Amino acid sequence: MVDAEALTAWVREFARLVHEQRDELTRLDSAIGDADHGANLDRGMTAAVAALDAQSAAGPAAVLKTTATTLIKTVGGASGPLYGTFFLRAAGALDGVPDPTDPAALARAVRAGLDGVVARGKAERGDKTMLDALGPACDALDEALAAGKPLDEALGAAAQAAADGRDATEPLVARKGRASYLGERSAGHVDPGAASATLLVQAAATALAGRG
Amino acid sequence: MVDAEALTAWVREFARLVHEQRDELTRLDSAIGDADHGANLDRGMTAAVAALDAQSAAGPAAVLKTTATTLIKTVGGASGPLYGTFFLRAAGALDGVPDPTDPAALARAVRAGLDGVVARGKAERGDKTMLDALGPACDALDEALAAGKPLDEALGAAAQAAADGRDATEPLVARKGRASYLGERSAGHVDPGAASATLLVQAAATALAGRG
Amino acid sequence: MKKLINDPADVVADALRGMAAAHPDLRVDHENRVVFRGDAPRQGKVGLVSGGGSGHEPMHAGFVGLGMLDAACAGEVFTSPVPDQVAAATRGVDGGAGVLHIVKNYTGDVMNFEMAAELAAAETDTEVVAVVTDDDVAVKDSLYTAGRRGVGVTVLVEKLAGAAAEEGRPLAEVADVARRVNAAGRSMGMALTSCTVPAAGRPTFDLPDDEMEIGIGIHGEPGRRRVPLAPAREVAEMLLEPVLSDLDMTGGDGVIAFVNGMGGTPLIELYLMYAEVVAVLEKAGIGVARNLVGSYMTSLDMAGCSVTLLKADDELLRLWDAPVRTPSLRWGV
Amino acid sequence: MKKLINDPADVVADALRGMAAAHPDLRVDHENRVVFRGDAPRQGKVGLVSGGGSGHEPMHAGFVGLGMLDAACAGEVFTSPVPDQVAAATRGVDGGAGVLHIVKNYTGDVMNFEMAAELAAAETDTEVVAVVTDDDVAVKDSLYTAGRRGVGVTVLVEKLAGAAAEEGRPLAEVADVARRVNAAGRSMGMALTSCTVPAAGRPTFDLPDDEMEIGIGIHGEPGRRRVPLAPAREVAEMLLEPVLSDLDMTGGDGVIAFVNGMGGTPLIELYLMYAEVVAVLEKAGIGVARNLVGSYMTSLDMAGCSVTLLKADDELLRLWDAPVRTPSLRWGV
Ligand SMILES: Nc1ncnc2c1ncn2[C@@H]1O[C@H](COP(=O)(O)OP(=O)(O)O)[C@@H](O)[C@H]1O
Ligand SMILES: Nc1ncnc2c1ncn2[C@@H]1O[C@H](COP(=O)(O)OP(=O)(O)O)[C@@H](O)[C@H]1O
Ligand SMILES: [Mg+2]
Ligand SMILES: [Mg+2]
Ligand SMILES: [Mg+2]
Ligand SMILES: [Mg+2]
Repeated sequence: MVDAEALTAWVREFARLVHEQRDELTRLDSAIGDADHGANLDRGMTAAVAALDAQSAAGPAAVLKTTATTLIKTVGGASGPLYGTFFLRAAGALDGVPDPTDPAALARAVRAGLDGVVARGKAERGDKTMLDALGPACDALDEALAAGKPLDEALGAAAQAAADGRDATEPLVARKGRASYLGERSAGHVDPGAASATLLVQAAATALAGRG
Repeated sequence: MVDAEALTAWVREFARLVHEQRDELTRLDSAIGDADHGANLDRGMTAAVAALDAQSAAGPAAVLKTTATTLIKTVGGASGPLYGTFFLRAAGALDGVPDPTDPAALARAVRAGLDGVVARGKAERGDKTMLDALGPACDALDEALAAGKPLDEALGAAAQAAADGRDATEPLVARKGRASYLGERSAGHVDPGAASATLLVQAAATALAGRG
Repeated sequence: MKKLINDPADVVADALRGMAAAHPDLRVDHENRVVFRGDAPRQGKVGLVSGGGSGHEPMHAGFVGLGMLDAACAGEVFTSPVPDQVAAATRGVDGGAGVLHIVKNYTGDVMNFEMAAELAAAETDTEVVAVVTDDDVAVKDSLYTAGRRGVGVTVLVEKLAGAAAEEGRPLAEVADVARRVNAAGRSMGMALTSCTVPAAGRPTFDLPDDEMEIGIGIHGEPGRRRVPLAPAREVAEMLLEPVLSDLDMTGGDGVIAFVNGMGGTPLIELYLMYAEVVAVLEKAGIGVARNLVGSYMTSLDMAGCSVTLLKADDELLRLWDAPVRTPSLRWGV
Repeated sequence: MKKLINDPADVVADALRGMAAAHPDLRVDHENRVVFRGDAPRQGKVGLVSGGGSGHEPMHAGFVGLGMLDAACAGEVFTSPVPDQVAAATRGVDGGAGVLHIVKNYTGDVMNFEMAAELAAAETDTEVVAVVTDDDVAVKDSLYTAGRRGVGVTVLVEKLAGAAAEEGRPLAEVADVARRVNAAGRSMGMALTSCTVPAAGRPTFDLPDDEMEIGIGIHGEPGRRRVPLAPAREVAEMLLEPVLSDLDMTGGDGVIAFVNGMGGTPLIELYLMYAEVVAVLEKAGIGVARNLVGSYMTSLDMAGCSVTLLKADDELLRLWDAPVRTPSLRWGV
């Protein structure tokens, strides 16, 4: 069941991965950005976990909303509003849904999050941003669920799609975010946001495994 | 004959040696000072040679006086006034002397220069300054001449005494000049001014050789 | 990493304590990391709020005071402030005449200020106008990209719009001055060394001893190209050529020329660069009406400089000369 | 060596061209390398002359103007000016009320200023009084050595004696203020990195990545001891301990606290250091009456800082608050 507890586990696992990969994210951001992506997300996700710990039991939407507002309050930079918006829209999509534990509801929530990132950041896929990991992941999730695959498998496919999308950012010339300032010199480096977004999807695959 | 031409040759040879040893003097000054002794003296001696070139034939005192005023005008720092005073006092000692080409007159001039450095800088031998090379050099010169040695030999002894004095500054703890700020840490390094003063005496030995 | 800091995580909070101690005429909200004019909000005066990532000091907090900003929000190092900070600043400077947000064009800054304005609109009826600065000619401007970065001109916008607000002019006019200054200003920067972000602990990029980066921003981003070290007079040409070919600066009342140090470059080199900048401008037939030489918008400990030119007119010169009393820019009072 | 310069031999001349271009209200004698107040000499006012090696900018030329210096002589980098320069400055500021030489205690500076005073005495009947600053507690004071170095307190002497001269007070009194300030001020500095003298082309000393020098001067001289890198709060203690144990700063009207950057350290770190300095002073029961935080007396591109404390009294605080209008220190006008 993708309930509040499962979503909390997802957020926790994302926080754990971000903390573990903090230096690697910053290293990626050093090459084509300003060397803060790891510190930014780690600060935000640590705060999000603390906020969830402090909060009394609440529904699935509330878990994601708390995560969203905490990220917006603590991250800053580009990734703060973007990840914040992702979780906020995802929470909105779960709010008042009859059965939020339905995998399709999760897929709709994630898709709403993705649309929120697009609306907030005005980037497109191929611009060398987190969208290049998140977008393919959402597509893969939808497809797998539509094909009747169990949630486990669908999330696995999504994680793979995210990782592929992340890797595919390497040759791209950035058009959005800080990396765009480098022009041609941005090619040859993986986008840090695509790397962190991949962790987000991988966290879902790990934390929600067996909860379908 | 230690005439104007010979003294000009001395100044030129000193300038040549300073230029050649410029980096070494600065290296010594980096260890216990402010890394400018080579640049300072090279600037001053280059200007002194240019001033002598520009000046019409003049007496021995005038050669040293031009050198002095040029050094005072162009060097700055501690070494400018000190070397300037050295040459100024030496010029004064030659001024009006019946036979400035007499080696004893040269020795008196150099001694007057030394006294000028002491008066201006208020240092003593053993303070780890140029005096530690200049002082022994003057003594050696006097002694050799008193013992009836020819000028060549006397200047050779003076150059050796200067070099010995320079080397003897290495273990000393500086009490005057910039190196004194280092306290105990000044020990273990040769004093840059003692090194340049040794060049001054060596230049005399080379340039005045055979002029006794 | 060699820095005068305690824990890298505390750099911003610790520095704000120092600012508060050094400038008793400012009010520092440590929780929200906002530096206010001591007398904010001024009734009837348009409030000016700026802010951004820390690491650019004195920008922005050093420009809070009479004739310039009413509040500055300090984000984490190189990370734009969060909406709550900007909202707190906006509330705190609202004297009934509306609030101008001066935002440097970075995705993060723009989004966080936008979200703050949305918050402010939802909570109060404060009128907020945002002006985004984007003067860095090192970045190609295009509809399809994040656009140009906001750099040196931001300091000039804060000074000139601040003077307009101090005169009691309405929000629309103050915003107009800000937009006009941004439109008439162009910048270009270079780095001799990378900066080191405290939390990262090592230089953002490696730069060999005999090379420099041309077209860097103020966040340690590498520049557009790497070239061999060159004398200051050639550096001045490399910086001014793209500026002057982007915007015709001849004619009119001359320019305000701003030579800015990146944090690790001492003033002697900035004056030397200014001499070379003036030489290039003279050759191009451009007169300098006013100038500013110093480290006003830094990139932590990066060695390097940027040059900003602002095409001036009578009004802008009058606003430039108007009194300003802030920790880092002060004259006329 | 990474610097914004042309030929290393031209650094001082080139930078002076930049100063002249940036500050039309100053008069720069390029031949003698003296920067004058535009309105020097002021009849009936004591003239203040300082100077020293270049590489410490903004000191001294950045302090020329109303309420501070009348002229500053720029020597070669780290090399005191020559007597001719000081004599030219002395002549140029002589308004009939005598001239005060403010000299930092370095063998070279003292001798060259002395020789200039001898020249001035021989040529004119200008009365010249020299005050030598020697506030650096890193150096043991002794009759048998060159004595303490003049460092941070020099900036305060120039400000406070400058204010006294601006009030029209006679030479003896102005000199007295200068001596009193020097006697009541103490400094201590540290370096995270060495500087690089342009003509030398490489760092004056090597300092491993995990060490710092405590007790450095302002000419890239190594310090008294080398210690492992430490957090800012410990650095503040290391700098203040010898200052406070040399001179009791408690009681009275508190201190003027001056945290100075060495050239390569950005303002954010200086504010952070200032917070730590204030914390140490609070513990010691010492109040801060006024403060100055910034890079005012640099050592080329050295990273590091110094702390100067001046035991204040009513009169000194009044002189501190008096108007000053120079390129780098400006308030009250
Ligand atoms: N307009 C945008 N839309 C989507 N993602 C973006 C956009 N701009 C930046 N990003 C993502 O944000 C990441 C950088 O985040 P971070 O380093 O935390 O922020 P900042 O760039 O402000 O320092 C980029 O790698 C990119 O994936
Ligand atoms: N008081 C003094 N008497 C004699 N020699 C001195 C004195 N002070 C310094 N010196 C000499 O001057 C040398 C340094 O000269 P230089 O580097 O040109 O000047 P500065 O120390 O001003 O940079 C020292 O190595 C020392 O030999
Ligand atoms: Mg970043
Ligand atoms: Mg020296
Ligand atoms: Mg950032
Ligand atoms: Mg020197």
